[in-house]
Amino acid sequence: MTQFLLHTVWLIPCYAFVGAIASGLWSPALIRQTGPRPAGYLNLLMTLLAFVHSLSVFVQVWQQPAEQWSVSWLQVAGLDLTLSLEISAVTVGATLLVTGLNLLAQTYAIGYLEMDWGWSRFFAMLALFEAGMCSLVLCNSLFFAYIVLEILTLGTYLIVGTWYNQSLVVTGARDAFLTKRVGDLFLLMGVLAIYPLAGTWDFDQLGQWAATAQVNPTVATLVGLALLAGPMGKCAQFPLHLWLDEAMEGPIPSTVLRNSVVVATGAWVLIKLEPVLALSPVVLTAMITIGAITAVGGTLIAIAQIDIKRALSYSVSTFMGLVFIAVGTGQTEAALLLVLSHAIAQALLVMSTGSIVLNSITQDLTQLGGLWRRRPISGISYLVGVAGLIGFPPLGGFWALLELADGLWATQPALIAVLLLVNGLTAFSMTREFGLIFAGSPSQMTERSPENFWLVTLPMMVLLGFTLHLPLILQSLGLLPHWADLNKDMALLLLWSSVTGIGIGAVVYVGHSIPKPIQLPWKRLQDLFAFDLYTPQLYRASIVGVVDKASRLTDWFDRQVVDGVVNFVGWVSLFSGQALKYSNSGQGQFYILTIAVGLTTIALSLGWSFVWPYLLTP
Amino acid sequence: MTTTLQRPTLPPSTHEFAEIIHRLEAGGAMLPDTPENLMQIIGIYKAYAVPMDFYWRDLLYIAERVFLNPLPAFKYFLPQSYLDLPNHYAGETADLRVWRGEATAHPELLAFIEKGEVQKKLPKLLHHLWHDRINMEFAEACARAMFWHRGMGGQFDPYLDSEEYKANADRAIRAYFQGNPVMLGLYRLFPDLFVEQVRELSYYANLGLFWEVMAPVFFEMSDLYDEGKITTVPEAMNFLVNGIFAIAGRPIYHHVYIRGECYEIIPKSKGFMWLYEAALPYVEAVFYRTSPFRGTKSYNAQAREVPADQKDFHYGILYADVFPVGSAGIPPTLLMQDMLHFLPPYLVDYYQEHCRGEEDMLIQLGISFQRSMYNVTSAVIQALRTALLYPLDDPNPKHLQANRQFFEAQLDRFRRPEARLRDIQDQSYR
Amino acid sequence: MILSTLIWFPILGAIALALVPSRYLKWAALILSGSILLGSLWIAYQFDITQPLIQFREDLPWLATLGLNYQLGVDGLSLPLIILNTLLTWIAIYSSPEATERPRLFYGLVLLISGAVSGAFLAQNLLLFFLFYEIELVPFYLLIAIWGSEKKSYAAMKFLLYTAVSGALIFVAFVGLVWLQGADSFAYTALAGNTLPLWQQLILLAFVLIGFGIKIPLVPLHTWLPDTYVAASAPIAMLLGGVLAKLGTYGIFRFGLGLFPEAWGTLAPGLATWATVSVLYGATVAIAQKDIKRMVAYSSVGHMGYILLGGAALTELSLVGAVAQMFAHGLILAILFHLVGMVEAKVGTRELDVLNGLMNPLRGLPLVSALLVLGGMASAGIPGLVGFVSEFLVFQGSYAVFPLQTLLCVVGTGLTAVYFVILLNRTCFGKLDNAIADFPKVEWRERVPALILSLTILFLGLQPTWLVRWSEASTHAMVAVLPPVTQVTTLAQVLDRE
Amino acid sequence: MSSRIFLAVDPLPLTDSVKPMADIVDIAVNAPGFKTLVAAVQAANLVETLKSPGPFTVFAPNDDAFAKLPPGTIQTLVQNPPQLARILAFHVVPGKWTQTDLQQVDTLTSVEGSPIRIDTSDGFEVKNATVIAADIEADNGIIHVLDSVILMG
Repeated sequence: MTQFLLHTVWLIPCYAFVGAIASGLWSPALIRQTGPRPAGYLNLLMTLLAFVHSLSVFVQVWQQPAEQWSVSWLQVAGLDLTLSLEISAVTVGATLLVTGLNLLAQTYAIGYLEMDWGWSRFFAMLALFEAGMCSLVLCNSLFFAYIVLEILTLGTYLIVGTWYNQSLVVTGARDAFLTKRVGDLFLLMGVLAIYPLAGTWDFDQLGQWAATAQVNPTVATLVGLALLAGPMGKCAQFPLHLWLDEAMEGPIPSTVLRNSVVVATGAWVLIKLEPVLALSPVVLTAMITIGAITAVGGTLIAIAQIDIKRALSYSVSTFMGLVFIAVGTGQTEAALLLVLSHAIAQALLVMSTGSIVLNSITQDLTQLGGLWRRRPISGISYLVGVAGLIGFPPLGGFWALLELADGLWATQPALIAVLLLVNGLTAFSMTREFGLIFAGSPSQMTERSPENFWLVTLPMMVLLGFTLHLPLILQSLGLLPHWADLNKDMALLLLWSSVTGIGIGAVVYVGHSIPKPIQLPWKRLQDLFAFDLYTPQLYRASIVGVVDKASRLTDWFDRQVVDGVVNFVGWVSLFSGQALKYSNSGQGQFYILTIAVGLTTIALSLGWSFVWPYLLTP
Repeated sequence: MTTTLQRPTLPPSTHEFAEIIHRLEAGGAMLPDTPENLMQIIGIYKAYAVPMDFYWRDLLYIAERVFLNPLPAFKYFLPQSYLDLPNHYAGETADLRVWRGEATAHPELLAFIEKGEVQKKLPKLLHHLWHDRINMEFAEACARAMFWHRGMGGQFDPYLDSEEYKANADRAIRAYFQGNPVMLGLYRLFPDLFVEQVRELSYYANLGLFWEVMAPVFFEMSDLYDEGKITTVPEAMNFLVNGIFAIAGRPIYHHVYIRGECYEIIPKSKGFMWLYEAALPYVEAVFYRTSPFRGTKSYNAQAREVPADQKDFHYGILYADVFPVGSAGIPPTLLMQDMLHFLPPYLVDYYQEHCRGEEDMLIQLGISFQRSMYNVTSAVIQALRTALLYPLDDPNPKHLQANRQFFEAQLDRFRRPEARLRDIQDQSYR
Repeated sequence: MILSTLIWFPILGAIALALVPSRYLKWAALILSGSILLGSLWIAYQFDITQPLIQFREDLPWLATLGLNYQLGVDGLSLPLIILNTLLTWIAIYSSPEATERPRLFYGLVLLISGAVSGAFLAQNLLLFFLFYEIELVPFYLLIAIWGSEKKSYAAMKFLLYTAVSGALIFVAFVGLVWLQGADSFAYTALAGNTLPLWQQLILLAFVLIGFGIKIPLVPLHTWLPDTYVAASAPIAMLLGGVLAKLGTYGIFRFGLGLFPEAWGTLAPGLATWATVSVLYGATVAIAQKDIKRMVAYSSVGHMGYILLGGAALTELSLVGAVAQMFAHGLILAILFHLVGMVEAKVGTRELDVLNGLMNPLRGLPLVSALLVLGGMASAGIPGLVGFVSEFLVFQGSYAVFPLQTLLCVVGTGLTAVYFVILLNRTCFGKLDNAIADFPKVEWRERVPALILSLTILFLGLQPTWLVRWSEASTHAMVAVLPPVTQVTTLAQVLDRE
Repeated sequence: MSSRIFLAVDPLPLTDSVKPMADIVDIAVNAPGFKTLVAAVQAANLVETLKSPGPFTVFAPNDDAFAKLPPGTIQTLVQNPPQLARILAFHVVPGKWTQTDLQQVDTLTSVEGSPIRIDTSDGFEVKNATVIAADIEADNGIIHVLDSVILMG
């Protein structure tokens, strides 16, 4: 039986896909008498099947060499598009993570959206995301990775647009779709350009080709930058980071998945493309600078946010920035570990803040407070989420950041400083959020706040347990460094930065000494971060403005000039027809005169070639 | 009760809703008195009362039996004992016989629970998984709204913070988790976690006892209408006013039955009354406030679409935009779906002829529900005027002036653009 | 003999419809066009995909003195277009509203057009092609002028003038070719064989390009398109965009590329740039439109550029992609016009500023907006749908030859996504304004064509072999016979030279 | 308007002489027109509290005041003594307030805790009820007779 499961590993995405199609049947437009909840239950069952299947395959695949499995999708005119799946410990492990988080997120969604009626569309999109992510993680070809990323871009548009009646959702969904679409366009250009150079799209063959290839440096840089733009859009890196902020308008269960795994799909493609990107040093430095800018910028913006979900979403950009730095410095192992620890911690953070938002209605941090005594479960899961995210031993985040820092230790001390700064700032911003939500005295919106019922709290507690046990799992899988070759002073530095971050945050926000809200001395700087570096105005001034003006100009040009010429021709013919009408004056002599003149001109023109030589001779 | 008023002694009101105020002063309702309106509101009362019969029984079941069960997976599977729980205001055993029907669950409700819309006798779990059931989530959401909003009058809410209440709750919690060291340990670590849950359950009991009264009142009005005894909207309203007064004194309590023993968390002896501790907070929390629909309002803090104060919340049924019902993120859809199963025949035919007939009946009945709730609010306003102010035909002009000021103060709450008071004045709003 | 039935069966049927009692009229027309559709599918079933040359050849002498013989034949290039023509004719007839006045004339004209277009695709004789090409002009003029919506007379007249000029230019090219070659008949195979000096080829090719350029349309010659598509009713717009536009692209490939290969090779870079301009122009103007039907019309201008780009690059892959794009664009435009027609019929307006929130499941048009999302995303090139497959083949094929133009066309797909998101955001998302929300119910009969088209789009998107297997052999042969285009080698060389 | 009607306390028209005056409950019991009030007080077993020294000011609604309430109100209250006691407690104010004392003040807090609005501008009104007989002395307080039952809020 287990052998059968190994060979049908391609079934994992299909479970979710079947769930997506089937849940369309419960759309309120089709069924009237009964409700849409079966769509949720069906998808939960399908995700459970997928999880069990990937778990059983993972057990077999661990410590085994990677297997290839391919089916040809399209052979035409010399182009051979084969869908090749790579079944290795890493890929099946990733499907395990995806299906596991989906299982918890869908249970959470059943509890969270109990008062919602649009279940069929929402769960269809959740299942589409799960199918997309599982197939992306399994597939070994850049072309099919691009296809999946593009479908997920459409998925983002539809899932953020779940509550389409609401104006901010409509603009948010549009911006999310277009920003990701811009990133995907550049990725498509990279996909087109790489094929004639490498002759293949499969990641492993690309790796081998990149090792030995001599490519024109400028071409390598351009192709590298194009391939980099895709993951930049997906991982919400600067300047394509605005969409993650606006995508927070979507329901929280979708945010659980988006902040943890959907954004990480971009990182996964980046990690797989690392050998190709390493071809050109320009691309590597670009990746590192973008990663660093986003990491530092993200945390600073997060500190200035008053919305509970947005303060969290910028930490996602930050950690994806760190992944960019890891891949930029060639440490794919550390990047994978960072993605894993970040996914679980972030999912736990979003779930805990989601359970707070569910029954205190407001998302404004300044209106929350004093929830620790009555919401200990959400409080503890938030704290464990923070510990799992930043470098706080013994949890997952610490080991990931340590391995990353270890790699940078010898070569790039500056990046270590960035890493520590980011770690400290994230610790500070997370503690700030904790203080504003749980510490202090209850305000009007939080005087009555019971812990939510089991469907919301249970997945959160399971994830809490999973975050705590992550180091044990990593230990059993042998992914943690042995005590001997542990970089002691790096570990201490990391611990120091976390502790100072938490300490300052606790003093300022958990303690009552300092009056809140904190006003930075430079008001404009605070506004700069509060309105996330005025990126919407930046977009409007740059790309969006250009496209809008260009379209208005060409439309005017099309309507006035091109159409104008045609209408002018029509008008001229009409006018000349009208003008001729005045020539018949009714007098006979006038007609004879015109005939005579006409005849003579025709005769002259016809006979001109004969008459001409005589006229010339004197 | 409403004697025809002799020549109005007061000058016409200058308020924006002047003619509605004059109608109220003449003993009418906020809803114009037309046969079509009457048919809609009575039909909706009947369709609303049948699921309500389930709501109050399940709310009491959760508050009294399920209590603090950490995994209440089957809290919507109402046991037979609660289906047969005699309603205090119907049947022979009633304290005050409001409805002439029997005290146990309504026959239509029992038929629906047994066969559901799929018309097959399946086990309850299959009906639940097929979502072919009463949407109990709506009732819980109403209870949570009453629990979350503060400063709505009555002594119930302050009592929940009193030491006596905490002591009662503590006794019940210890009894409930007797022999469960994990939970007791957690209780010792985080006492407020459990006490807050018990406070929420007290509001479940509060709403359950409130709806226990409203169901028979609506059933009786529907029977009277069928017998032709209620012919105008003011008559329907006055029946409600009398109902409100008749049951004003009904006690509001919270008893928990743990292993057969009854623990009185809120004893009847506290003297909490139905009118002050249940009816008025319910009207304020569910009719006026509730919370913004996620489907139409953005919760983004920077968008400032969620008001900063609870008293400014204006998202209850009197303000709700019913048109997007049926799409995502609109909580009233659950209630409208419940009422869809129990619409009286004359209302189904009425909806067949308008808008898209069968297809968008959910929205049409939603709007009729809004009209009926305006009628209930008129009844509450008239009842308060009777209790706290002066009769309509009071000779003393100062009294009439006080009445008018009260009416104007109540109608000031509908000046807001989202209020539907203007729309329900004419029949084309559907 | 089968090919002739494809032509004469609809034309005779059009006449026979006059006798059918009006109650069964629509059914008769449906059965007729349905049988033609089955006929074309049967041809496809018989078609030998390994055989690059003309199949099912028919050759009857007609007017030998004029050089006009009745020569028919089908190959990989024309087969998909034949199927597209018969499919869209059936769907146009099916989706025409019950209340069309003068139904006999309407169905007669539609069937006449279907026969004429099939004739044009099958003709192997230049004059025969021109004959059929001119036959479908007048019926279209009538269909637009009589059953069109506002400004229909202006649009019909404009369409007539433009197409007449296009016909004239093509005729000049054909006659010039025969006269220069001194051939005795207009038979395609004879003319394709020997070659003319380059400068003569260039002149004739110019005529062919401008002639068919008007029909496709390509940018400067396109201004008839928005007015005509907007004025035409939905079924007619479906035929105009889905079928008539393909006559233009087929003409360029068959008579431009086929007859003047060297000239085409020299002009290729210019053509590629013209294609890119057409793509970007169409997409940019579409963004600024306020009327959704005009937006879809301009999207058609944009998407035609990809076909020309595929033709200009002249690699085997890009040609297969171009033929696939013709078929895909036909399907996508058909479903978009059908849905826009439904929105206009139910909501009563096409203005973006008025339309809002049609996704409301009870009072809006939920299925129409769901399919609109599918159609819009197919047109924007989202994978899993047929639009992406053909566009990717064109891009991958032409990247090797014209890297810069191809990348600009990729930006074109981005702009397509922009204006389709604007369209979807306004019509489907947002809150339905109840004042205008009492639309009549959408019956299942009206949804069937959209469902058929969307299923085909999804199926071909997931299983693209069914789309490209027909034209593989013919395009391979077409490219093999041609001298390779003075290839602008890969991006590197381009960059080195700068 | 406030005609002072002497209550026929007992057949002997005794002025407030040395004979020990009756307490509030006895006055109510003997006076005609307070049957519902007395029954209510007994049902709510407030008799001892009202007999206690106090002193109390009682706003006593007479029988037709109770009759004015919609049907069933009294029945529900009588079935639930604590609720009835609360309504009655709303009619009792600690301390002895004669009509003249009440002129200086505009609200009092009742034993039940909610405020009672006093309006003596023209005539003597307590909340929305008018006092038809004021200053009926009792040894442990004073009684004012109301023409309708007053409710909290």
